[in-house]
Amino acid sequence: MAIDTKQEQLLERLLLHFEIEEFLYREAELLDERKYDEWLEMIAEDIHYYMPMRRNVKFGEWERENTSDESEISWFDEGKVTLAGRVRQINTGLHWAEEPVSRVCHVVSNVQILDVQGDEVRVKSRFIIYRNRLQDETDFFVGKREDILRRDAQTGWKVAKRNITLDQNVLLAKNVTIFF
Amino acid sequence: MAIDTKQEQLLERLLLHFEIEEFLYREAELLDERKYDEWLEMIAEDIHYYMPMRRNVKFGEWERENTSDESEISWFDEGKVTLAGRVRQINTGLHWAEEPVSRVCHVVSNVQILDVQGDEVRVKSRFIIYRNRLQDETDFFVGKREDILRRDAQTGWKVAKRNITLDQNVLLAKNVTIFF
Amino acid sequence: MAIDTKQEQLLERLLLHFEIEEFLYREAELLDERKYDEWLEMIAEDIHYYMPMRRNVKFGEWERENTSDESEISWFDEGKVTLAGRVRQINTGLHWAEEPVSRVCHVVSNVQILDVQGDEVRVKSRFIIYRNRLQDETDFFVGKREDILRRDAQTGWKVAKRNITLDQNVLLAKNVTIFF
Amino acid sequence: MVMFQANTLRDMVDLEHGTISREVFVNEEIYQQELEQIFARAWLFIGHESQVPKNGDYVQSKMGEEAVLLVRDRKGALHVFLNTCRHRGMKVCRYDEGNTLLFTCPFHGWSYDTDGRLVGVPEFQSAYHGELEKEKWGLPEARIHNFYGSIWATWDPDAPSFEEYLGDFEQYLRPLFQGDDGRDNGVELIGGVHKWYMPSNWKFPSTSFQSDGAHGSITHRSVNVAAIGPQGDADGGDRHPVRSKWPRVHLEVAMPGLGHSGHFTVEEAGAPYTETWQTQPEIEDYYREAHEAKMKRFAGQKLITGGGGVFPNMVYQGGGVIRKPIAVWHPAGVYTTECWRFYFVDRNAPQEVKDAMRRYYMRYAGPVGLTESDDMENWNYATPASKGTIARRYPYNYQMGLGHEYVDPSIAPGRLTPHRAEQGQRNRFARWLEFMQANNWGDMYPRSGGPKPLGY
Amino acid sequence: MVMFQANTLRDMVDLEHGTISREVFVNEEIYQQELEQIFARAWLFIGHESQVPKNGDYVQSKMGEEAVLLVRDRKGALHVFLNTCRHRGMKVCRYDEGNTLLFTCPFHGWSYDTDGRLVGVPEFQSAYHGELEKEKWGLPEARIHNFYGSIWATWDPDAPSFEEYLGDFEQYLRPLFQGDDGRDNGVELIGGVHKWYMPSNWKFPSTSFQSDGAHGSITHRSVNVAAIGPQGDADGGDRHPVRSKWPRVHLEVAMPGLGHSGHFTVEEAGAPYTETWQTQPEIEDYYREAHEAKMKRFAGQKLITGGGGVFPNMVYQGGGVIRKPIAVWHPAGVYTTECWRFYFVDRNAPQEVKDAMRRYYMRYAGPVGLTESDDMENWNYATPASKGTIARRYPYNYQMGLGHEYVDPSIAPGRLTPHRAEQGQRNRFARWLEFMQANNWGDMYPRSGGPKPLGY
Amino acid sequence: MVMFQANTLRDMVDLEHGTISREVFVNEEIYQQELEQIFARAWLFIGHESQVPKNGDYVQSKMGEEAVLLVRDRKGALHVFLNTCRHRGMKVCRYDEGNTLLFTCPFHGWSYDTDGRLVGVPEFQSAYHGELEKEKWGLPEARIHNFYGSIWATWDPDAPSFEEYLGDFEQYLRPLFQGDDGRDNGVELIGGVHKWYMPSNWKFPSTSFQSDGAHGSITHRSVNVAAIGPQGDADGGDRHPVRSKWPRVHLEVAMPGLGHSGHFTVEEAGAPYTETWQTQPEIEDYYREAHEAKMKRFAGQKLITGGGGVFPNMVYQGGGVIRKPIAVWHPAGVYTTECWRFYFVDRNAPQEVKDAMRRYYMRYAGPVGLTESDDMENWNYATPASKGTIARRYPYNYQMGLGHEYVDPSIAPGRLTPHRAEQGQRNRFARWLEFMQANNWGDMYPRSGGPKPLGY
Ligand code: FES
Ligand code: FES
Ligand code: FES
Ligand SMILES: [Fe+3]
Ligand SMILES: [Fe+3]
Ligand SMILES: [Fe+3]
Repeated sequence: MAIDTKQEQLLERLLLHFEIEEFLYREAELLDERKYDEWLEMIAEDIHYYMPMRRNVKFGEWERENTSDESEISWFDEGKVTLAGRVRQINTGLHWAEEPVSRVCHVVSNVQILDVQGDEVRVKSRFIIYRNRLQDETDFFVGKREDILRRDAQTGWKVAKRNITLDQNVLLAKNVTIFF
Repeated sequence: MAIDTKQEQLLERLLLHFEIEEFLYREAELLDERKYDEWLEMIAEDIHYYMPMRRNVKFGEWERENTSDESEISWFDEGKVTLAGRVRQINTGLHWAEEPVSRVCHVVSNVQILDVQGDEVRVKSRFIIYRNRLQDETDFFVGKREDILRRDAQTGWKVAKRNITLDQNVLLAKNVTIFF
Repeated sequence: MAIDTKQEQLLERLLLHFEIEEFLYREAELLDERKYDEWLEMIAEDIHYYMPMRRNVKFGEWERENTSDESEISWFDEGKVTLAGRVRQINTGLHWAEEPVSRVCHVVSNVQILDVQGDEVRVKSRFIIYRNRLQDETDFFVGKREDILRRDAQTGWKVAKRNITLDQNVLLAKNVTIFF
Repeated sequence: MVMFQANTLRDMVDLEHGTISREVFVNEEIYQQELEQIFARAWLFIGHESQVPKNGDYVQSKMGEEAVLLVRDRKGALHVFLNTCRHRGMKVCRYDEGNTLLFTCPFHGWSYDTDGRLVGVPEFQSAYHGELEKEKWGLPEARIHNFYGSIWATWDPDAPSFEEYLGDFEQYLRPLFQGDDGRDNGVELIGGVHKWYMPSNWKFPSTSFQSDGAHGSITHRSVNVAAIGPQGDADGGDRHPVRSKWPRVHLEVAMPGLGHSGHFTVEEAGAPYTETWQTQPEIEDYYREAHEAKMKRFAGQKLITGGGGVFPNMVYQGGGVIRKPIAVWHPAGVYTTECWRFYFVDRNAPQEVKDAMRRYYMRYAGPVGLTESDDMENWNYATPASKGTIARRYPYNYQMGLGHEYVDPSIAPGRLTPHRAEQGQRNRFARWLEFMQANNWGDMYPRSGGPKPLGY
Repeated sequence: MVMFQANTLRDMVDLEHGTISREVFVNEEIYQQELEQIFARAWLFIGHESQVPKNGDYVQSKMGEEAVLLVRDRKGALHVFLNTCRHRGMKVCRYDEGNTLLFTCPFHGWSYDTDGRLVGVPEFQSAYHGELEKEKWGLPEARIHNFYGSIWATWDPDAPSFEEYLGDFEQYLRPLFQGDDGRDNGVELIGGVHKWYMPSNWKFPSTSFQSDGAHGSITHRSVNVAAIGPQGDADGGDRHPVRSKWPRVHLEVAMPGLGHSGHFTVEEAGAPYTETWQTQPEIEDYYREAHEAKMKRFAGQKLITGGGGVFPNMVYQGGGVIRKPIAVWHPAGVYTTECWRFYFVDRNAPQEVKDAMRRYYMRYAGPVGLTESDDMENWNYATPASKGTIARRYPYNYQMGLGHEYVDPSIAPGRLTPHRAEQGQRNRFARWLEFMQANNWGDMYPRSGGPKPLGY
Repeated sequence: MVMFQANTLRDMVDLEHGTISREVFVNEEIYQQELEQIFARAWLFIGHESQVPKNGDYVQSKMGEEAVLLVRDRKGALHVFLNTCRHRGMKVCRYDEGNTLLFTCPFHGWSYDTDGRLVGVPEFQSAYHGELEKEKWGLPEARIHNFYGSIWATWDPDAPSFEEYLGDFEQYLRPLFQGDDGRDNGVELIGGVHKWYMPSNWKFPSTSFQSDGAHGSITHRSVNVAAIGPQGDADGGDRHPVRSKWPRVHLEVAMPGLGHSGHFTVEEAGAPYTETWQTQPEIEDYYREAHEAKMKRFAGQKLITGGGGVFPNMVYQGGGVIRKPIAVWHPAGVYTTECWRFYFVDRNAPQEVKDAMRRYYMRYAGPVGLTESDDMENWNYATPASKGTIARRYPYNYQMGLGHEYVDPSIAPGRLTPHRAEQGQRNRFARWLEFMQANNWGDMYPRSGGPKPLGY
């Protein structure tokens, strides 16, 4: 097989891309299978987990479109301690908003590698998360994630930063008790 | 190109993964294009095609969550004979639930290889199936599939087992006349 | 790594597939990020951009199912001049149907290479496009695209033809001010 | 609530001429009146005792639009409770089934024993000062009746007994709960109840199922190519089991004044077994033996086989010897039905027989079944068709067999017509009219004790 | 149905002062009354004979909320039928278009000939005993009128003729169906009807389209940069074809007592051709020739050009010589309009002309068109704006040009105002008020024969 | 509108026996009556002046179901306008916030100054002939009141002043807008208002929030494992800040005749600081100093701390010294609430304190907060539970603490009960009953000047 340099680079990118897709799909699988503790192991200790609110703004004034993680209220703006707290809460079996637990499906798509810096890879993806619970309560959460994934020689990939863009203004769900 | 052993393994997995994605995408295409007879050729003679109902159960009591294929009623629990019967039924042009035929879109995502055993590969994927028919009747079916795909030297891949997890309790559609 | 001829072919197809996925994902990204001018650079000058309406027809009479691009009215049936016009229109900041601009998410899936002819590749994909605007206006557009992508040595890939199959009969949106 | 006047309703449901206004299927006020007049007063099917075998077992069910719990209490007694906390209404149980000692509300923690008593109130002393009369604030409980293992309930203390409610239709319904050999209370529910929403008024399936023989050859025209019956291709691919050749009378049956009806065959016991499971000898053997035991049991008697409906919304099939499924068409808004489908097998049958039946049920019935998926399509679209301004000027035609009814107790109880007719549908609507008009059970047969109304 | 009292409606629609209550756009009872009083009685646009050229051809259309079929029967006659089976209502035809010998219902198989007669009833002898009066159970049929190839229908046997219904507006409507050279019945429908749902009350587009000249420069402010007109960039990118410089009068026209209105220009025939398709000489040639033929045909006569609306919900454009599209705004619930858009071309035009027009239509019109996508936005959001508790205390302002109307038959028929005014909108609402109040056509012009009402 | 008779409503809301019909939470006519009788007349919370610091700044808000704009005009004055064009209703502003000179309607271009005046009408001379009375067609404007920086508005010109409306509850509400050191008007809004839809009648959260102490230990049973409070694990993971040990009285407070209520503590100023931010010394230091300044400021006075609700739909928390969030439960259909949550901090606090509070708010509150996500679940499902035919026969129980109310101005204003009780909920419903019955403010306290009604 005659692989030229350009194709070699392509192949290298492709292998990285595949590794990352595998990682993101496994993450989705753990969440949907409610293996929250295993999921937490995929999360770096210093994660910044962030989902802004979205505003309707004038064309071009995009800097005001998302709430700021420096000075404003968002939907999520937290670290691993809180994520771990959320997991413990569900695991009590008494977190009524998730008891009985929802049927959740994380569909991850459009995985793009934006940038590689040493051990860190900036990855963009799109998600459609379907939540169905009790008899017929149903929500769609649709949007994008921009992650920084960090490769750790010992323990594999970790999510070091997650910036979630939910494509909604008024939240079209009564609450959010799932992970993105 | 300096590919080390780990990357070699990765590449091998990737090639298999690509083959399987191609297979699943082609399957989706045949279904959406209503080439049901060609689709049947992708199905092994001994297929177990199974979609349980889902129950709301107490946290941790997951063994009761899905109806059993050994003793309970499910949505689908059948073999190739019935699948072929369903195809013949649509092809009559008199199966009113599908006449005029629905516009169906199978979106397949999160393709994961869980396991390889000889010629058989256990594959997980997620689906969003959109059904639109007549003027404006619209359904979303969202969930996961766990397949066993079997490689046949002569005839290529076949679906040998399909376990479909539809993320609904009360079925949110008046009927199911599509394939998953 | 012992790669046999069959696998070599597979790898070659895979690399092409990856290139095309990257292209389609980048396109989705530019659209969702409202970088319409950059998006136009991905479009060939001679593009045929086409989305038929869909009819409910008798089983088997598929030739009447989609409106013809030769003699009938469709949803889209245009070239680059009109696409560029649409971009200019949004960019005025006065195109009320898109002012304030919608939150759009292009989920692209099931990317299949159907055919390679010289520099042109025929590619099928599926899309779920989520549009959310103002407080809570929400639309799902679901369907398939069959593209011809053309490789240009200088400027990279371009969309030379796009045939969009939206899986709806009566359009389930008050208007369409997004790109597919 | 604005009540529809009796004469308005009688104009809409003109059973003398066999026409019924489309309005009754789409009018929101009529629907609200149905919830009050019918579903809050009639006997409704709840489930089967095999669903709650152990003390503390419970399973969700519905009465009209509302969620109820079928519970076997600590002492083994069965109850049907409204699944709602008396404090602020939250469901006290949100699991589909399970076993429990208490139902504890997730809102403020009131807890109820399995017999419905309010037994725990947080801060009963400190905040309620011990004054809350707990005995008055238990779970609302319905009257129940156990009919050969099947559980029925009504909210109305004034309703007649279930036996009176059923009347002579008992002879048509009882076989449903018999084992394959004809012994009473011989069945169990296969785990897993099909539940789905259909965009159709509940009366489309409820007034016609098993009283609309005419739809079969058209609605289900496509299914024979799939040969889903137990005999496979053997009988032209019929979706039903092979029919016996033993002499039998096919009848459309309706119970005037009660609203129940169905399609039945009546024959002398003694028919030879009809080959059915050609390709599965072990199943065949089981059914042959069961059949023979049954013929012996009923020797010299008449045998009734078939399917029907118990007013207002429970229907069942029983064609051939083998099928015993139930559907309940719960109202869920004027344009929506929440459909539940229960499947029974002889509780003593060997597992492979249960499995064979189970597979056949899944091929045939419910929203995924090859047969019934087409019923959903027709019932669905009949509903918007009833809504149009002009369409509502054209009443539906219920004239099939009108004027050809007869009564002959020597053949079978009830009013009869030869196969086929729409008298069962007319009869269900005759009863609907009575329920919609009567102020209370004192005005209605059988409670009123007056002469049986005519029915249609 | 609760009827709104005449005085309540008159208070809401105060045409003397030019204000109209927001309530009329959002009130559910008013909407139901519209379906009965307007859509079940008025003449409605159905389609065009070019859609059903062959015997047995049919195509779906709508009247109000209801599906109808436009059918050419076996003998070539046109019919409009309600698409509903008389038995249980199922649609007898579920394809958008096609050719057939019979319409057979998928529920129980009743079948209807293309002339609407019920011709097949399964088990007619065995189950209906030959007694069903088939001749009484055909498909409900509407009265139709063929106006230069366009098909119109009404459900009301008492309605005046279509000619009377149209009155003098005939002069404004007739050009729509003329070929490019001005010959009558000269157009054909381009295949493919745009259909979409808009979350807006049907009256927003129906009362204003082509009688709301004021919205153009604001609503469509962004479209000129796209230069979608046939002349491309040539005329500042105007979305419309280049306007003729020939002397002409611009008028807002309304037909008192009829409800039709529009925006028209009137000129003496004889204008030179205006360059339009600068970049497409072969198209230009065709239109130049057609123009000259037309000028010859109408030499010495007045020419009327423009767009308007036929009460209640059919509107059309005709600006310049070239555009001939129709929109029908079907009510689909108080907050939703089902929008249909039909596009016409001269049936004798060469294919490249048809193609050029077709592309221009797609650039301009419908939900995907660069111009009209913005109309949807404004109509959409005007609807919830009409709903608020406080908002409903602030009626809308329809005062543009109020008191400046005049009548001058030497210029053009109807009441006129100079360009621009909202008299067309006021006039459509004046007619709306009559329809909503009249008990039957005997109470309404033109049937009543009384003096024409004033109109606004 | 059909008005519910006073006695019907009084039967439904039986405060003497402490029961309230489920009907009030699900009845569509009652809901429509609420929009007219309550939301069009009461004082409603709009926002905070820190949201619009500069001239020309605006931000969206809501009053009842309707969108309003809070605007600071060119001269610096604040206004609240209905966001609807007087011409055809389109929203004149579709951005969530911004700064502008004019609001120009995207439909026909009418434009309004920031003080609401209609200043631009396209073609005013050419089409309106200069006759449109622009001064009568400005944006509808509400009366506003600035309460220590918070903005309130009412549509009713006849309503009492906000001070009268608040009455003695002023003492309970005022601390909400104080800085951490107790100075008035000391807070600012953190940017970003949580907005979400909850499928629940607006009265579930509005009548109970901060007057339903009993739900906490059950509804929020799971949250302590997450230890979201500022003290982290230190206090058993309590979701609230560490409680002071200083002697204080816990009270359920209700204002008879006004409808406001809450849960408060009253204590003598002078408590030592309670360690709270154990792991963040710089935050701890700030709060310790602020606390000391506050104790100095109020030396010798009573301190009121806690949370409550201002009738009809504004609620707030103020437990501990640190939390100052507001929720407004906007009605959005009988079954839906549009929930808005505002979060405040001392405007002079250092950024790290603002950040720490901001993070705590996000952990605790809103639909994503670990605490409040569970409230949504219970409020959600209480709503369908109120709908059932049978369920509606079982009124809700509001008896906690009934008959144990007392008045003692030496402790605190209003009617009091010891912690816990449902008197606050009863009191909000007592006020609801008055609003629903009164023809106008002349019939209602405080405007009527009569004796204060009893309240419950
Ligand atoms: S709602 Fe059940 S305890 Fe309050
Ligand atoms: S509904 Fe058409 S035949 Fe019965
Ligand atoms: S609606 Fe605002 S200007 Fe017409
Ligand atoms: Fe059937
Ligand atoms: Fe327009
Ligand atoms: Fe709470």
